[in-house]
Amino acid sequence: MAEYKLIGKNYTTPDLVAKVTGKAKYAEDYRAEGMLFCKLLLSPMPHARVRNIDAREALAMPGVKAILTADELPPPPPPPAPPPGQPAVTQPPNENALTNEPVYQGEPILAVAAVDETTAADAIERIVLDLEPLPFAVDPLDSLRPNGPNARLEGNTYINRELKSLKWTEKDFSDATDGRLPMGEAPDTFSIGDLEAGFKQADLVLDETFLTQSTTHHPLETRTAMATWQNGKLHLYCSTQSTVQTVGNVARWVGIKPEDVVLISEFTGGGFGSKIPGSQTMAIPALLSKKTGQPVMMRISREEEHYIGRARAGVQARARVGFRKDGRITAIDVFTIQDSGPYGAQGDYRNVGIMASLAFQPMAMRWRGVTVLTNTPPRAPQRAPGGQQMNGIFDPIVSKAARKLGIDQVEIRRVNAPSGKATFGPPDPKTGKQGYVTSAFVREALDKGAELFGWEAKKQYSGKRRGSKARGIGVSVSPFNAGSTGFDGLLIIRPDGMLQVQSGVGNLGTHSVIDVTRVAAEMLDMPWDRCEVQFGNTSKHLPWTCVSAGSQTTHAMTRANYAAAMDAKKKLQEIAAKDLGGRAEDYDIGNQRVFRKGSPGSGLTFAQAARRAIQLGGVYDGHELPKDINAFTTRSATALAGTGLMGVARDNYPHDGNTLSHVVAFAEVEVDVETGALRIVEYATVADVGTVLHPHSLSGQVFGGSMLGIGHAISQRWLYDRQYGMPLAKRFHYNGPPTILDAPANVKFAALNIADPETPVGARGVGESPVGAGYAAILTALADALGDDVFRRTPVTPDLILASLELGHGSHDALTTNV
Amino acid sequence: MAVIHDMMPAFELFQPTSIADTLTLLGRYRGDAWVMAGGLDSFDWLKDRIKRPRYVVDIGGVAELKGIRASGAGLEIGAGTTLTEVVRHPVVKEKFGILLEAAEAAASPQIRNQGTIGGNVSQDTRCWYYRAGWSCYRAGGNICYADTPTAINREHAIFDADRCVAVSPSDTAPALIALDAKMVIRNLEGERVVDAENYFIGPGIDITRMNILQPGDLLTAIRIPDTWAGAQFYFEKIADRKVWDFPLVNVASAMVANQSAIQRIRLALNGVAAHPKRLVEVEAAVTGKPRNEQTAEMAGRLAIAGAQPLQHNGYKLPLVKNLVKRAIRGVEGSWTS
Amino acid sequence: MDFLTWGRSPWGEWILTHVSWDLLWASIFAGVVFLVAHASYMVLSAHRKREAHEADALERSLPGLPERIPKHSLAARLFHWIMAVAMFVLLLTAFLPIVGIRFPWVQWHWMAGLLLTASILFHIVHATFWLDFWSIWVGPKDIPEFKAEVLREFGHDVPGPKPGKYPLGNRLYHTVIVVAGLLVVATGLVMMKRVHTPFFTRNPYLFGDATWGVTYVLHGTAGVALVGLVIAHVYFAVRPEKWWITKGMIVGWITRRQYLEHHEPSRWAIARSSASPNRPGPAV
Amino acid sequence: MSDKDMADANMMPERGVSRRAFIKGVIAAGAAVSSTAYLFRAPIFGQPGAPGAVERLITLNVNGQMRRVDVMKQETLAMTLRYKLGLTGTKLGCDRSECGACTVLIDDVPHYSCSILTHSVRGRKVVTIEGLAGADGTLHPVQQGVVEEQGFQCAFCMPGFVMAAVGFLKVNPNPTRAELAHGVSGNLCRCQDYDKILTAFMRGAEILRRA
Repeated sequence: MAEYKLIGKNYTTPDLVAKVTGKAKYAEDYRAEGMLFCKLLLSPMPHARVRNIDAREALAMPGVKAILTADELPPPPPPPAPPPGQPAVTQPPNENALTNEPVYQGEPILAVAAVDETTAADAIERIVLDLEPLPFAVDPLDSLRPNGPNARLEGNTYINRELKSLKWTEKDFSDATDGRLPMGEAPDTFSIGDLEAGFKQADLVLDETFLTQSTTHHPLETRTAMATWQNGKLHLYCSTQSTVQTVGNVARWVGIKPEDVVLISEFTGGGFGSKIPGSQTMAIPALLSKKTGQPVMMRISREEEHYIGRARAGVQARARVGFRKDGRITAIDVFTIQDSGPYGAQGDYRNVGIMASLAFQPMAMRWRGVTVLTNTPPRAPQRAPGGQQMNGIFDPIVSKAARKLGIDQVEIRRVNAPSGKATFGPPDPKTGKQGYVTSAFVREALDKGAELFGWEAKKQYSGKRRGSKARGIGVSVSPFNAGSTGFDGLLIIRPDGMLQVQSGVGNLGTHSVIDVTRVAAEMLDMPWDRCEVQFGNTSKHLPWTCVSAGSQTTHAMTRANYAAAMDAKKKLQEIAAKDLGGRAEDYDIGNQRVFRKGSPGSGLTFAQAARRAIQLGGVYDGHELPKDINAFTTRSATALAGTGLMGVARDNYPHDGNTLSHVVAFAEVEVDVETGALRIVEYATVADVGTVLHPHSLSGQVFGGSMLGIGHAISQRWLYDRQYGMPLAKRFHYNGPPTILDAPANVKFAALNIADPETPVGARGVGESPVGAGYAAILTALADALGDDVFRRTPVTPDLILASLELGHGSHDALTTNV
Repeated sequence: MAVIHDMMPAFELFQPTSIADTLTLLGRYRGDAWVMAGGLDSFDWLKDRIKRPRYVVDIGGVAELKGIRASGAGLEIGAGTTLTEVVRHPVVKEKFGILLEAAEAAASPQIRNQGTIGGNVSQDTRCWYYRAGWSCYRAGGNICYADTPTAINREHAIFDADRCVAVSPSDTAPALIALDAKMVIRNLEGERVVDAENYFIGPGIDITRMNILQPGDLLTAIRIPDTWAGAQFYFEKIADRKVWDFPLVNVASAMVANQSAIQRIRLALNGVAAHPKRLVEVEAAVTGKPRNEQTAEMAGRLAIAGAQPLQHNGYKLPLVKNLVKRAIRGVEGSWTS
Repeated sequence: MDFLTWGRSPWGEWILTHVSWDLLWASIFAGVVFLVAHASYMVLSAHRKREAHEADALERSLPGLPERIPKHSLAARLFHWIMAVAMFVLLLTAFLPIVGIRFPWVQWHWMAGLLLTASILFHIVHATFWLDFWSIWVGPKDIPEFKAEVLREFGHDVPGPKPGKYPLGNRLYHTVIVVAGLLVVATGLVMMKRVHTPFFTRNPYLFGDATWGVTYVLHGTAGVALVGLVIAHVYFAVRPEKWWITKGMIVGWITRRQYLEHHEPSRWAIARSSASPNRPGPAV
Repeated sequence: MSDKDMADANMMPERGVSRRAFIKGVIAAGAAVSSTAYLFRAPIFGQPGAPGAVERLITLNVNGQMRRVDVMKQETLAMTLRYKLGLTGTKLGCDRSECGACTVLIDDVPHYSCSILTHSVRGRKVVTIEGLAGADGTLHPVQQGVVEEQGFQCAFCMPGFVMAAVGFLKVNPNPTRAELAHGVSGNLCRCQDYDKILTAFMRGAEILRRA
């Protein structure tokens, strides 16, 4: 592959020193003269109607400035466009910043602004709420039972995007025996090939039920926001994943034009899918600030973050899988129930089917699903939405089959691995043809991983015990969406010769906000110290950019920056041709000069070219813009016009297939069968993510994503009291994200670094795939150590292991969620 | 009155620098005073605005309560000594290793740097219904939300439950009981010394408190006699995560044994009842018995006699059984790699 | 003084939790005040019973009366004393912790409660089929006696009916105790569902918060009422001029003399050894 | 100031510097422009003269500077640092000693600043992330290690993590990777890039030993 100077090289991101010295400003670090603080009044009930609010006593308190209720909000906007793989489901009533019909305990009902937080909190306590309790459900199966409660007055599920009430029959439930998931009416389904024929060819058929828990995203920075108004424009200091893509949402939530929003988010303390488009609640400080005429800071507490901070949709699944003697999967029939929270349906359950069809390339497959509303916090995509659940459901089955068929765990995955332009997902209704990926090198990844992990050597530990300590090894193949297309790149070669790249990517910790701009520098052969990246503030004139989510950024924005760089290069060549004669093609660029091919010393410096571009005007300095770029980019480019040679273009590059990345993970675990204590001895991953842009951040993304999955496997909980519909695990201490000591001690990583053929530079995204890989590598290793069927749900905590080994059953019945 | 769990309400703060001043304050405000040492338990209550003391007496600045000193035949640990200081103390390491292990197993480094041993033994239960501010028995109500057909009680009690099924979360308490430690309590009337095991009380005796401290009382020191110095110790804590989490169950034992038999032993558990539980019957049963698998097996079975599991904590029976076995016969086998 | 205590449901709604234990002190106070008042009164007023000559006359008119008049069957006495024991255990286990004497009381409390329930059930059956069921009740028929008693209490030596088997006070007391007892037993039984017992899985969600609140209040009210009632009962039981009644409850019989002095043979007929034509008539 | 504020102000004990002047000073210093409101809160249950009673106007030693500040009785150090002294490098992740983002050094020992009263650090040496680098901007070795290894992702946990590491290395300057992990185990990272965090700190420890 091409020899790069910047791409694939480690470097220090320009924002790192600010971070490590504490100078970096996150939303809660901004201050403004006369800043007020607001606090939220959260619903104490899982579902209720507000009869009356008496805030007189609160408003009479010294220092209390204003209260904001749902009635003062603009009408609820439609939910934001979800990332690829997430079918957009829109239906009223949509979530809004505040509500008069809370549909989960902890939903904000009103907000109070006061001179300080203590006063605001005291004021909240003085408010008298009159609530009418309404029926509620916190467990999907409860809601599906005959006469079961509905989470919403309008119904409990979506059928053709309509909110409807769906109940299963007693028979549906009684048919399901020994802990198997009942399978009643499922409104959603897709099929690939002839299922029956598939199962006919099978030598072994497994029928397993598995529960994956919902989990709060809990980024370390809560969704705090500070708002102030200056000459009619809202200046919002917030915590969001996507700088540019958040503007439109904020405008809708606050009820103003996007042009009137200045969004500042230079640093974001993580998101994992919970802050893709910002948060409805950002409207609260914005509107309170408008109402009081003073800046308003809304500091969101950790407990509030549990409520309004989004969560992954738990999926209960039952899968029948047919295997041939050689391990080839002939058929998959999977049934999924998704806990969707109280608002829109998530795509997770559907992704379970789609990703299974890719990871295991079944000859035939059927996916069925029902998404059930519950009175629990709203769901949102969380790293690998549905992909992670898929791995948890299927990898243990595949490993179990391997044991039954006497095949090696890695081998059975190699046999079924997607390769090249592997097909997957539901066939197109019109053509009947399935989609396919741009490229997949899973076998190569498995081979490299097996070698890195020392699989052959470790096989001797498989299922072995020494004293009370059982060892097991496991492996997982995890695919997920890894890129979109069609966004804009924008850069300026300044008269001082510097390259200024405008990045609309959010700075949420993936480093992609900077990493993707290195492509522009690379293509223009600019030394990195001559480059400057503008980001994190829409008043800096940023281009139309993808949401920083769904692993889209690396793919989408390397393409966009590549396009902008190519546009700049073309303009450099044209300017050179204009001034020095000849045709543009006769010129080349390098070493910050545009020169006649063959004589690098000739031509113009970039600085000179930039000055010429300003003189020439028109397309060269941004006074004339391409027609196909987004209006947002047009606004930004227009504002920057005349400051230098402008490279601006939309990514129109073709790509044949869907862009997905694959990560394979290997794990070795040690379980003390007397105590259920678990230790992850070793963990190794190999990433098939195309060209490596930035090794440090790639390895970090893969391991961090893996840990998110590992947390789901061993510790992260979602607990509800069913009597009152109240969450019990609201804070870190109770919901238990893994600590540094729960992480594997010995970690290995490698990337295939095989360029994706369908995109310039060949880089794909990576954020999602590692999650399912980490999750299932641990689960398969646990099953290898303890035996199959020891657990049918996650997290696999000591109580689950002990109850299963010593009492012959789990701590909780097989189907109850939220325990 | 709407509920909010953020920002501490105002209180009057006292930071006395002597035990005498502290006792004066506690005597003056009795039930209205909230004693705060490291504050790590207190701040949860105060920030959640569930407990609303008028007067907070912060004893963090009382030098007399800090430090570890030799006392007669043994050690006296000031109640205000941080867990880190306990962990780093040479004599603790040399003679009472089990206390070092227990203290180091607690919470996180920063919490051990601030949390005191007095606070660790005297802290309140972490039953999430109670800590969420639900008005249960322990909070003065007339219901236990943790023992209902639908309750989530994986963490709760299997022994000595009386209406309330909460458990004591302390890691150091069972170690102190195993070491036959004495708790030194002072109030304006004077000083009294009680055995560690009698310091803790169950809901049957007082459903709103976990130890015998009455308003006006102050735990000033913990005395560890040399009785068990250098004995064979065993401590193990089982928790979900390796940091922060309280024990699902922990076990602590001090044993003197020779080749032929166990001569004397003290054994205590925590995480199984509202108070750390000393296993007197087991101690009696194994004394004089050889230290082998059979004795361990018998001890394990005896340890869970009379246990009453709830819906979701049945696993604590095998866990207790196995931990007690290990306390007797140790852990078998391990992997080198 | 608050009569009720309130709590918050997990949803923040106000819910009734119990009666205020201040009522306990009120009840004890009431009981003590009553006995002091009554005692001091009794010091002044002589106790009224039939004059010796009247009793002699009556005795002559009713030949053949046994020396010992059987009053309480063994069963009846057993019941009474078992109930008494149960009642004491219940009151002590209930109220000692409240006054600060702490011990694990719950198990003893519900066990004693079951004993009380059993004994009451036995009593109801026994009284219905083997005893003169109505002899203990008060009704319109007692109004003359009531008048007479009241007048006598105020020092008028009026003629008028004497009590039947049970003195009026006795019967009034019984009525009150029946109400309080049944209330406390009924509520107590359902409250057992809220604590851990061998009989069924604990389920505090059997009723809604409001229903439970009322249950607790009734149980508490009846409970504190019983404190006062028991004080009064014990007081009378030990009063010298009433001792013969207490003795009757121990040995089961009273003397012929006591029968004639304190009771109205017409209202409490006793079988006589030799049948006599002339039926017992009113005293003259 | 409102009348109430005046009243409160007058309730305040005057110690050396006049309270009003002091407040002006703070505001001028820009340390607390955001939240002067914090300053004007009175104690609700005054108990003058009681043993151990505390004054609101105190002096703190933060990053080597003596800072005078008006502190509520129930105020935590994290709040004082962030909202009174303008030191926003210290982060609030959970405010319940469950994540470590607010870790600072008090007399060289790592503490959760969200869980200690500001009044408890009077006369003690407080160092925050802002106090690590030299006046000339040279990074502390641990910070240098982070930069060289491109440690951390969103970095919201970073200030706390770095302070915990600095504190731990003062006690154990030459730790194994496992010991170091144990030393900084009181800090949570939700990006969970723990492996690279340890690599960065091991590098920092190495630089520290060389320095």
